[in-house]
Amino acid sequence: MKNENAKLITIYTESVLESRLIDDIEEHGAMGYTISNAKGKGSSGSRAGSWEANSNIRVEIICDANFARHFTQHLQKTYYDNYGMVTFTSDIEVLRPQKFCAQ
Amino acid sequence: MKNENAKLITIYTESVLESRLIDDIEEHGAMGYTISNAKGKGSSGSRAGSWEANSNIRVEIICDANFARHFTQHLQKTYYDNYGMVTFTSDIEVLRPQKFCAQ
Amino acid sequence: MKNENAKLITIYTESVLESRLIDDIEEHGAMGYTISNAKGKGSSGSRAGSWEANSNIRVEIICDANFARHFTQHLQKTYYDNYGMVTFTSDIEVLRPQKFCAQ
Amino acid sequence: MSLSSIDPVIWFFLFGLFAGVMKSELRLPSQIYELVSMLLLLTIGLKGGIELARQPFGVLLPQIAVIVAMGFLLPFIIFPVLRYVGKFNRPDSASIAAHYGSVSVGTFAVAVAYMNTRNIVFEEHMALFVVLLEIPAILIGIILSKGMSKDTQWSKVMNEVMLGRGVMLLVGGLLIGWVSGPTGVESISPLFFDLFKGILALFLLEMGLITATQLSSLKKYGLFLFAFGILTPIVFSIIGIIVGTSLNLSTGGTAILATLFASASYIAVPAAMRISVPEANPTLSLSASLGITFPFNIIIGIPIYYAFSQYAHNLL
Amino acid sequence: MSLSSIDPVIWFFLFGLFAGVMKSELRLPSQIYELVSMLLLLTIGLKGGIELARQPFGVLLPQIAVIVAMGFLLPFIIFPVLRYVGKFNRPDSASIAAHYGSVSVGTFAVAVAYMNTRNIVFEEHMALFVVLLEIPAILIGIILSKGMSKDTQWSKVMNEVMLGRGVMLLVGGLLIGWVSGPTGVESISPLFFDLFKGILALFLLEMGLITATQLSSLKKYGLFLFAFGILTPIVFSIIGIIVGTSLNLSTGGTAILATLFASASYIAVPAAMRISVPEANPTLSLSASLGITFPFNIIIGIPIYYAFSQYAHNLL
Amino acid sequence: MSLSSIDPVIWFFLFGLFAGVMKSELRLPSQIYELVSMLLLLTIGLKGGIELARQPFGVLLPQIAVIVAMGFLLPFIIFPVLRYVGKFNRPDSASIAAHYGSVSVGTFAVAVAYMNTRNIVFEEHMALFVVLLEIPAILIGIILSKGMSKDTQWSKVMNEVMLGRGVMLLVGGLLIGWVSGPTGVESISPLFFDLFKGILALFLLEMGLITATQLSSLKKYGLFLFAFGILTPIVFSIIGIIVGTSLNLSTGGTAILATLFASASYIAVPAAMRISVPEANPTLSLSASLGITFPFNIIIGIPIYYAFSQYAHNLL
Ligand SMILES: Nc1ncnc2c1ncn2[C@@H]1O[C@H](COP(=O)(O)O)[C@@H](O)[C@H]1O
Ligand SMILES: Nc1ncnc2c1ncn2[C@@H]1O[C@H](COP(=O)(O)O)[C@@H](O)[C@H]1O
Ligand SMILES: Nc1ncnc2c1ncn2[C@@H]1O[C@H](COP(=O)(O)O)[C@@H](O)[C@H]1O
Ligand code: NA
Ligand code: NA
Ligand code: NA
Repeated sequence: MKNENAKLITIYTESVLESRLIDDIEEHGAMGYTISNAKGKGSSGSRAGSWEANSNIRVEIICDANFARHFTQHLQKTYYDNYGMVTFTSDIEVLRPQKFCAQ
Repeated sequence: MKNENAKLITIYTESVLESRLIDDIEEHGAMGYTISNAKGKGSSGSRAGSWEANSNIRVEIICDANFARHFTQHLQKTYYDNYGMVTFTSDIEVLRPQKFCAQ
Repeated sequence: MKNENAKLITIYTESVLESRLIDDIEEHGAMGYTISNAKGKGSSGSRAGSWEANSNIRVEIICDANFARHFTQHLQKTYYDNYGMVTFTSDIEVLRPQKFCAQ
Repeated sequence: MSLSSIDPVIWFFLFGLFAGVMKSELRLPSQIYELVSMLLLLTIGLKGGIELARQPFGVLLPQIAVIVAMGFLLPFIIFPVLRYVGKFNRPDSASIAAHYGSVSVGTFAVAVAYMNTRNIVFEEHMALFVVLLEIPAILIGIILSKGMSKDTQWSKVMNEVMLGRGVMLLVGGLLIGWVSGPTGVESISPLFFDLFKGILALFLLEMGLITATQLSSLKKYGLFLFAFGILTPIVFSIIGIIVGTSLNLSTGGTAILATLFASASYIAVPAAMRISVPEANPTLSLSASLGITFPFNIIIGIPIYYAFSQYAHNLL
Repeated sequence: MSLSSIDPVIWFFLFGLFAGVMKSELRLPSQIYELVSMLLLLTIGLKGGIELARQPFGVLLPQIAVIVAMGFLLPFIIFPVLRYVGKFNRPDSASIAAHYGSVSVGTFAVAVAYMNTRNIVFEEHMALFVVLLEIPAILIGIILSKGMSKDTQWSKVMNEVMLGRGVMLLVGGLLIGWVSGPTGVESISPLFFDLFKGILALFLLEMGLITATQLSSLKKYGLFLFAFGILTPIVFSIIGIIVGTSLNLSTGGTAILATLFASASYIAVPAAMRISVPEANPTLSLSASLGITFPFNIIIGIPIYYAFSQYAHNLL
Repeated sequence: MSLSSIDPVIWFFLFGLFAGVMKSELRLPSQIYELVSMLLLLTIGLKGGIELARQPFGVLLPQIAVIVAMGFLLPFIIFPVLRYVGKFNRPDSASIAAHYGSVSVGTFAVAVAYMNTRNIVFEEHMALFVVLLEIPAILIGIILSKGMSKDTQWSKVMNEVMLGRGVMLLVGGLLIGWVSGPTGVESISPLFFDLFKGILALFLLEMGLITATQLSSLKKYGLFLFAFGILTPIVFSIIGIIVGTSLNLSTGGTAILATLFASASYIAVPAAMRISVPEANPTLSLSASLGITFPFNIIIGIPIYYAFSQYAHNLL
């Protein structure tokens, strides 16, 4: 039995983008976000997290399918060329899906 | 090809609830949990993680569908009114699903 | 509407394995990984993260279904007997799936 | 009061406040903030303990009894004000009353620094009073919010309060200072005593940053909370002056007791209320205690309370 | 130069470098690194501020004007070299020019330690120059990368630069030192002044580890970057000697100014470029400034610049 | 032994132990714990290095040879006891033997503090022995668990052991102390030497908290492990007394060597065993070394070993 009624966007990117992403998220009308620290490696090289210029964040946004589509496209257009960034979307089930519909 | 044989519950909530949630998880018979630090923003405002009263945790529990249903209901009943908390469930595939069935 | 075109492997395990896992990931040809700190409890006991020998990491790898199958089997064979380790796979949707196919 | 007579640690607070208001990305890493507050608590405890080692415990018993009684009494004075003048609901009124009935360790540290800079003597065992005043208000807060309901698991509440980081470190430092005595702690004094003011500076830098984040939520709650956050410390300080002089404390000691009464908790009590009175809105009490009362006390309050104390001692 | 005449803090750097090259798991926890750099910045600011408190500000105005002008000028000298000799694209050339036009606080701290160990006097208000030199090169870097396009939101850029952690702490320390004066900061000196060299040792240990991670990416960019990373500081140091002696700075002060000109930023500028010139490859500028210029300056450069300065002062 | 004669750092340990047993939420943030242990390791290394700078290396060679030989020998003494009396399987026996054959830096630091408080002289180059004793037992542990199998990638094992944080910091500090000499390190002594006891206090606070978490798992393994965790240090300390007096060490130095032999590793060896002997149960060895032997040594052991050493030196 599968019940998916919301989307989870996960973003791995450079810490230096944190405050910009928060502005983006709020401008696009998401109801919330969660951020944690990470390190990693990808096509733009290794980011070992030993100092600020070199650490990653992981941003998670619960939203509806519509927001997910628009926001990931916005990210791709704005940041993919010049920043280390990976984004993916997954299906999740929340208790009160309407809470997470963008305004 | 899709193979889902287990559920993952993810909880974003206030750090102050950590030890209570651990008690709850164990009382409900889950086989384990994983906790990490986070910061975020939601309907109850911004929690920037700068100090204890103001930081979030992210709790993850691998379990079966049954446990997931009961436990998220328990969380909603017990904490949603008075605490910042968001919970969602996703479908995952584990190697030995029986390891994660609640006792 | 469901679109899954990639897999996400999530590994919870002992911090002491970090550099070994990174070697494994690179040898198996994954295009990247993301690591964050965690604490938790499982069948091999509680790991409260208070010091190094006692903390967990959470490793995430975006990959294709093929890599996911082989790599989780490799993990099971190599580490499950002697280390605290839990692995699961979930379906995700990425923008450029070909970026994450193992070499 | 010339600019250079202001303690540099206060400038660190104002610097943090400014940086926060300007939305600078400055911040003290969270684990460093934890370390810094641990060191402050341990140092304060150790100082109190050393002093206890110097004098017979029996002599202090009457003082202890009075202080604990005051800790239970203070929240009752403001609860009705919050409930009927401020029109807050029951849990919010109870929670704010608990915050103001309890004490702030940071404010205490600034008061101690103030006295030290000016070579004003005071009873070093005041640190003991910090511990004694920390807890009673929490219990009263819970009672006020629920009534003496049978539901409250008092042993669990007491457990959580006593085993909280703040109380543990204060009491632990106190006991270690007590058994080791002045010569025993000499070897650890470079870390705990010599660095004290520098550590306090870092702490206040972060407090300034945190205070800045409270200012915006403050606007929402408006004038009553603002007035409450300034009048309560003044009234409580006067009670402190009366109690201090009655207990024959020195001028400095009386001023510090007044500061303790005037101060409002922002660490131990918020955590306890969040768990035991979850219906109370934590933003309300924190923005008052951190956003108004803390800066008021450390910048304006302490010199005033010291002036009060001098006045009272001259009267006698 | 015997081994024991090398400052122990330099050994900490070499130790970190060795550990990093050997792929040891040694590292300074990230929040500790943040604390350590905060303390260095605050200390340098405080020292500069105390000195400002000692002398009339008016006297310094001409020096300030010259230093700021140099901060705007230096990037223009190397930009064409990068663009036409190094064959880097426009954003990369602009970004590297900004790094080398600005200054490195770590290098400054090592220079100060060098002078202190040898009891060489220098103008303590040099810390003010660190702040003054930090910012202009960033603005020039942005202009060079885009031209004076109307797109650039200058107020936003200035905001980000001024409110960045590095500038905030330097300026904050400076102001606190200024208003508090030499006697005011005495109480916080055990943390900020007595521990300075030890804190610097920890900082350099981590810098060594970070430098090691840059070495591999350096290989990719080859000989030009290597030569650039050594010749630029030498040329800039000579400019610094000329400016310093013209401003009548002491031998020590001139050497420190030369070191500042010779140093390349690796904290404030990378962050600013990442946001304002995102097309520039951050690995390029960081591996040059951290992998070559930083170690060159602290190990070989500073003694040379001091010799230059002595030579210039003997000429006069 | 009166209460006030106990070193305050021991009280910090007992305080942490109590807080842990009471399930207080007290804890040292993990990065602070890392910093604190880094500082201890560097300080111990530096002290040893300074001493090496003071005397010709050749004089120490015989001592070094004996100490290294003992490091290889000690695990062999207890392995059969664990295997045939304790009835542990092969990997567990080998792993525990490695823990007890190696040394604990924390225990060493407490022994040094014990001697300093009592003004007992000892050979400062003992820190060198810490490094020398750290590694051999690990190699023996691996051999005992697998036999001299060709599978073991010795170069990889040696690499991991030598490049581990603990060994790196000790050796790095040693070399820096050596090349810099007593006057060279003066500028960094406020951080590394003056704060030593305070930093040790914080370290022991956390060790107490960690020890508490080991106590519950200890119950599972019962009486044999308990007896083993107390008898091994006593037996090993006697061997240490014999070796120390044979090497003509001072009374203090002999007592410290005995303490080193008596101590069991809980940092370097657990990490190495986890990687190289993964079949061994880490809870078993850690609960013995941390839950029994560490507290036994720092509270009861060190005074006993010093008494042993005095007795032995009086005999001669
Ligand atoms: N295949 C992957 N799996 C998991 N995380 C990845 C992967 N590729 C990249 N990342 C994360 O995304 C960040 C930016 O990736 P990139 O843009 O490829 O440099 C990296 O630093 C990693 O943390
Ligand atoms: N839409 C969202 N996406 C991701 N995380 C969220 C979202 N809404 C809330 N959260 C997280 O859940 C915590 C509590 O949310 P709330 O109960 O809405 O205040 C917040 O502090 C965030 O960390
Ligand atoms: N049911 C579970 N849900 C979430 N995380 C788990 C679960 N079981 C184990 N873990 C995590 O995986 C780590 C190793 O688990 P184990 O191998 O069962 O000891 C634990 O320390 C937890 O962080
Ligand atoms: Na109060
Ligand atoms: Na420069
Ligand atoms: Na041993």
